[in-house]
Amino acid sequence: MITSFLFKALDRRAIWVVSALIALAILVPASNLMLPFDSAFHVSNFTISLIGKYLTYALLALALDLVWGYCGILSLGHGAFFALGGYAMGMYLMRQIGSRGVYGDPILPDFMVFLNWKELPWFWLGFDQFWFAALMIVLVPGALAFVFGWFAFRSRVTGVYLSIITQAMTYALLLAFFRNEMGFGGNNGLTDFKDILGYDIQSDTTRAVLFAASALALAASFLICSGIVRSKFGKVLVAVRDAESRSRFIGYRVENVKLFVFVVSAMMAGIAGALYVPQVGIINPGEFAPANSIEVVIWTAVGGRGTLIGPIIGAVLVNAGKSVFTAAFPEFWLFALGALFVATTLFLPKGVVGSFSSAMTWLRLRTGKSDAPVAEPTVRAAE
Amino acid sequence: MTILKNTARSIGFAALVAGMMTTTLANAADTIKVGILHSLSGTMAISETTLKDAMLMLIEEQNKKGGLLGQQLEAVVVDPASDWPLFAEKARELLDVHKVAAVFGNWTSVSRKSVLPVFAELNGILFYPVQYEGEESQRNVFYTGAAPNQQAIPAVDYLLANEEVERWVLAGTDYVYPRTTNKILEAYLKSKGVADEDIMINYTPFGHSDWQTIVSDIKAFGSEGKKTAVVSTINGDANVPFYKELGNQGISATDIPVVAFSVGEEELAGLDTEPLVGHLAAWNYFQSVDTEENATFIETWKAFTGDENRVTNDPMEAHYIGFNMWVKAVEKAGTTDVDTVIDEIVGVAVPNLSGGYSAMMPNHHITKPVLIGEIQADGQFEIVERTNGLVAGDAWSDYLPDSAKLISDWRKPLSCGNFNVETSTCGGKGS
Amino acid sequence: MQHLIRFLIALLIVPLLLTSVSAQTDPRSLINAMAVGNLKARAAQIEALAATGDAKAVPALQALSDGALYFRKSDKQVFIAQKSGKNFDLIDPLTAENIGSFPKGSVSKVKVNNSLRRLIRSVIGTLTLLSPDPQIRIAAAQTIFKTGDPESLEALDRALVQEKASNVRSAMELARASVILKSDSTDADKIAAITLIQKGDGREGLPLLNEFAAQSDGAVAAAANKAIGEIEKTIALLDIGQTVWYGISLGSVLLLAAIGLAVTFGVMGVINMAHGEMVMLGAYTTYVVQEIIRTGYPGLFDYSLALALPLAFLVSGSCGFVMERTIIRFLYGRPLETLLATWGVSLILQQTIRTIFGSTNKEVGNPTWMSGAYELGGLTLTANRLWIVVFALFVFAALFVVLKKTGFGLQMRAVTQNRKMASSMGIRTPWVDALTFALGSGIAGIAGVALSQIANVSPNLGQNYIIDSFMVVVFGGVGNLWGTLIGALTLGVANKFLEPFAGAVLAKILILVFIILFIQKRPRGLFALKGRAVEA
Amino acid sequence: MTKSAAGSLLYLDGVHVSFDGFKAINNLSLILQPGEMRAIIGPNGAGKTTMMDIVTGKTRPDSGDVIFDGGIDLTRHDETDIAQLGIGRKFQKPTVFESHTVWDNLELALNRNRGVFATLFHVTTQRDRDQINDILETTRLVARKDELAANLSHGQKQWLEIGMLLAQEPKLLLVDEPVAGMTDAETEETARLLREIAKSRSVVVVEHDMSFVRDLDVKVTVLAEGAVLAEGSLDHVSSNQKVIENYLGR
Repeated sequence: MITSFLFKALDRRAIWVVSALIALAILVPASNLMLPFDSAFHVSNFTISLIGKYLTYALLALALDLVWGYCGILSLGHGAFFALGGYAMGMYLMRQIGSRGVYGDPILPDFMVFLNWKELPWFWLGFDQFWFAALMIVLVPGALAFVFGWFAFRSRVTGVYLSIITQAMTYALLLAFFRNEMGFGGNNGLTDFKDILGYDIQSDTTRAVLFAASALALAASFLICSGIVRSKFGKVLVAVRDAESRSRFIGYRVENVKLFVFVVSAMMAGIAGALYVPQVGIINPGEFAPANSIEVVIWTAVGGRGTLIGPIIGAVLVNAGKSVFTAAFPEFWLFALGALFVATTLFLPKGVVGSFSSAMTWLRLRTGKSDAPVAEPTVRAAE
Repeated sequence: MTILKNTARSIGFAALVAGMMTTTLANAADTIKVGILHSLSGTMAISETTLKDAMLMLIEEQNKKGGLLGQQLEAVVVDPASDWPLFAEKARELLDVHKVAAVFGNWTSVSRKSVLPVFAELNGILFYPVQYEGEESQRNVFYTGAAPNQQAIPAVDYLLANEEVERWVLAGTDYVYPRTTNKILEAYLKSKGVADEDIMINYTPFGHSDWQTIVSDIKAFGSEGKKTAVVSTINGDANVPFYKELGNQGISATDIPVVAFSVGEEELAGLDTEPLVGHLAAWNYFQSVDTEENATFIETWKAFTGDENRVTNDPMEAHYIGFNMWVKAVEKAGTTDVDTVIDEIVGVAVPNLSGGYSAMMPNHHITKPVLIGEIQADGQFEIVERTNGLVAGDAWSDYLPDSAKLISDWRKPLSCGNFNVETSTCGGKGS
Repeated sequence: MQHLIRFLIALLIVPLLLTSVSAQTDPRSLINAMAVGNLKARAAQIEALAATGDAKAVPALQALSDGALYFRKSDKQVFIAQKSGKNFDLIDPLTAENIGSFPKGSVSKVKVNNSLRRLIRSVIGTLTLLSPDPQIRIAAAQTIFKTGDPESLEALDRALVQEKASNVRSAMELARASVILKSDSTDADKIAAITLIQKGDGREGLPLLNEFAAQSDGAVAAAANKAIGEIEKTIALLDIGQTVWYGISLGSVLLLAAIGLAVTFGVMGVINMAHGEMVMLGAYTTYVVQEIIRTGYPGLFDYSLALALPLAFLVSGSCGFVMERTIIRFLYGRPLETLLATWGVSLILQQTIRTIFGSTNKEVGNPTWMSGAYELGGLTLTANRLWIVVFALFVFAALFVVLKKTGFGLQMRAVTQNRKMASSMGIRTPWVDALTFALGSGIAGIAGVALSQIANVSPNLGQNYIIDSFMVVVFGGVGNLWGTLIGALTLGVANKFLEPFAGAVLAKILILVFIILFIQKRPRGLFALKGRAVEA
Repeated sequence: MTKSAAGSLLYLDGVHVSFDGFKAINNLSLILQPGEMRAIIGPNGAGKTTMMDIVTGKTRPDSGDVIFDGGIDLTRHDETDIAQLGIGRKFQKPTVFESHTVWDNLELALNRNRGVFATLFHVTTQRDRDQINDILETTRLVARKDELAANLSHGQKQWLEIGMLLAQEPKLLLVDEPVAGMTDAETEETARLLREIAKSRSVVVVEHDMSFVRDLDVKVTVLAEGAVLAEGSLDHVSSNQKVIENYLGR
């Protein structure tokens, strides 16, 4: 069963992407650690931390694409799952600080000490164990997605209504995490991490390992997504996306279909968040901001939704653009970014990848070599 | 094939990004680079853009004077876009790619927290110009804004002495600066004999815009016969609607004065201050300070921005002090080498704008006078009180039990930002 | 406090011995004395000046309180200064004679602070009980009501004898009652005073009665406690009314923010993320209009909003028009793509405004008729909130009429319901689309004019409202104008009732959770269409 | 539950539905026997589609009994349950999964375990392939099996949808205006197809096209204003005075 799942997952495209990612996971850290600093192929620490961050964004975009591109659920709250995963990781890293905090309290994180907390709140218990934190990284976003989705999909909240309540969800969480009473460090969030699994979080090796982990997590998730969309279940997803009520009349329990994919996607977003936090060194409620979630939608759309490689390319492209523009034209980069979004929607409605493969199909048709058609999503998809 | 090309393209792009960033290294030798890390877009642009301009002006002025160590200074401006993780990325870029000698930047505490590990790891220098909650002292950071003891406590003292205030409303935005400041103030007020029921603490979210309920609560709290004052740690954006509501509900400064720690000339520029005359603010600098240095500074600023109506404010002065301290320390050291500058800068004193000298203390905070000002109808402050002499910034508050036992001294041999005098250990280095 | 009492005693005696007053000291030299000395010395100077009992001293004291008292640096003479251009016109404080214009640098301000202002207020208060202006007399009475100084009893009695205006009388009687409570009058007098205070302004009287009840015993204390109970009951009732009002007021802000979106999103189905920026454009239009008026025609300031309204409608409307023609029209039938494109547009608009106007807050003033507050049976209705409620309802009504009663509204509804059919019936659908979008944007623009009165005018203005706006429209039911109205008011009132219990942050969280749960119950909002049409 | 439901395949009794005060279905009663094919006609707004919505669980009746297979109360089930119970539905406007191939459309419709994990780890068996090929034959879509459904002609989409119904192996088929927008040849072909299907299962056809109804040659129910106006053979009902007034006459 599982083998057939994997067999389907590994089609020609997936093999390419997964091997590219694995190559990235090996070569980049290797060049960073082993090549001399002045070598032309040396990847600097800065670049490795930058690309490492993009990879986690790419994983988040991939997670969103699974629900949006394939199942038509436009979640404007995926940042919430990302942030929850990040917080779970952040809590583990906070507990690892131990008595090395500025106040030297063996148990309580610094922010609790100076707000006069006397003991650790119950929900911080267990986070000193990595396995527990790792479990929470997937379980907490998954559970939130499950509860939220269970209600929403059952009540058949769809389209823009669903989008808006996912936005309300992340907004409510943003406000809640801002509150210092919540015990998550309020506005400043969790920071000042020292080490992860006993290794110094700032050392080059740890960074390289985290980079590799991000690339491999992305590869694994890509494989899982690929498996899902190639399976019969994947076809059901697209069916639900294109004609929800038809799928019901054929006998599919649409709410379960959506719930499953929503939960899987939320878990992937949580993993992305967990990998993101040790690489940027901070997690704070800003990650819950509705604008962040909208940005994820935009990466996905720019790359091309309904394809698995699209969101990855979109996330890297937009964020790299942001990195370059904010330094090169700090006063004007928003014009460039804004124009990019407008141009993408107007001229590349299927995103970079979608438009590229459309063009290829067109070329192929022109040259008369008709191939088996690929299940490209129609543009009217998600409403 | 599609995929192969796409993958190749994405890798190529990443390489391009990296490439663009490394090529800038080449011409680094001709000038000394100074990083400016202030948000130019997003929610904090409102406050931080001015600081970027102030830094550009200071650098330009320094270059007119012949630069530093015979080299010209070059400003490297980046936009972290009010996005906290992006601050970390940009800090890394400034230090790692542009190799700047020092960075001037940040406004919010969270953005500072986000860059701290980067400055520690890459051994850079950050000058942080904004009043903040204290409880921090890092080797690589110089805090030129006010610590709570340089702002909050003198302000409360003033109200106790001059306004005979008996009841206190501590209103703030719900984040770490107000929380900590209010904790400190609460402890301080209680030590002055203020009863529990005479302290009302209220927190609101960022950008809170509907103040009707809270202002009327304050009004009710203040109409119970005891002289009441509001200590406001309300953050930037929420202030305009707050003060508008105060004015409209007819709360005048003679009834319930509001003393604010985050409202300066810049914030008042967005307000009709007529109904607010008499409300107070505590800072280390006001534009209305009557000194020659300040007059020159204001003149230069207006000429630099080409805008007669641009105001100056406290964080700008903090950058002025910080920048001059750095320049002096570099001159003293004869190099921009980070470790040397960090060692040399302690003890450096430069003129501040309020007619005295500010000195860098071993805890990386500076000495400053504390001024209390009343809002005037023209959007400026009238200085009504000034501390005798200078107040040294205290990194660790004496009014919080866990922090009272910590001291900070970055001079050798202690070299510790949080030395516990009870256990004689330096925290953060393991026990 | 003690010197104040002594001084008040002097005040009471002084008018009786009017002839001997000027003998004490010359007011002019007392006024000039203020040119020197620090703030602490100034208190004594004010007292000395007031002790002359000369009503001529009032303008100088008032000017000091207003921060308009200056001294000439050359001879330390003190004058009232009026700004004229770059110079000051100096006016003699006693004779009101204009002695000419002097450059800024040659004069210096006499410093004043809050406690001095309070001192001046109380000094002027008793001095002006007999002022010809009834407003000033009321203010004087209110000051005495607050201080309740027993020594002012005689002055009050004397003023009451000749007072004709009933509102001034009642203020003075209240002040007298407060004084009696603090004096050693008979119990019967005190009980009468308690009743008077209870009937008068309850909230203001509460601290007085509380203090009194704590100090006294027997029948008076009982009467005071009873009165306190009554007042508290009234206040509790009033508080509910006040909360409802706050809720309506918040609701009307939400309504204003959302109503344009109810057209562009609700009617046309465009997920218009640039809606907030349309609001922002309206607010900036107001700013520009006010700037022009300030520099050119200061007399027109009170009309600035009226002038800004049509302009804001035009600016935002044409911006919307251009947006529709160049971007949105290619995206009909792809609602989620409009989210992307309009998000891009919103970034561009924000940065444009930031580039032109800078990123700092801009000052938009309240015209006089929008300042202050109205008292309505114990409720305080602040003027700007009141006008915004009225304005929001007006905009709603106007939009409603346009949509339901005009030919354009009919065409608009026809196009949104069935584009092909409408087009084949000869309606120029592209034109209608563009105008509808322009209408929605224009309405957002005039909302911006109103919101500029209560919020920050900065490039981020729009971002602060966009999420709330979407919540309101979705909660009310997309495509239903009534839903938007009821939705906005419901959310506003609910928020305000939650706030006292939960605090501002939790209240907002609870509201969001409520919306999420509500949508589960009614997946298409409050006012959803039923039946087969929905699925189409 | 009424006894008379026993033995029937579909049993509607006293069903009422109203939308915002508008009575879409008003005391509707209808009985369908196993294996029966029934045509339903009626003017616009007579409640034909609403009736189908009720049977398939899309609309919940305000009152009345809807009983399937002699004992299953359909008002307690949703669309998915009802579909799994064996009621298939074809919509007025052909709705197929446009971004899937014809083959995938049919595979999705196959009567197999439709659970999340069953589909996730599903492996297409020979039996699946045989069944799909059969249906492709029946619906004459063999040549286009790898084409995207979006690229089919209107008539082909209708057939594909009928094919998907077949793949569901339902006991009862509800077919809403199957020949709308079809050419005459296609219409005839469709009538043939439906008659063939009716051999093995019950079918309810809603149609406007009288000649098509005549082609089907089955018992006809006339609906008007949400209630049954007449029932019987086409000739019988078309001579009914009320029917002429309400429908045919206009």
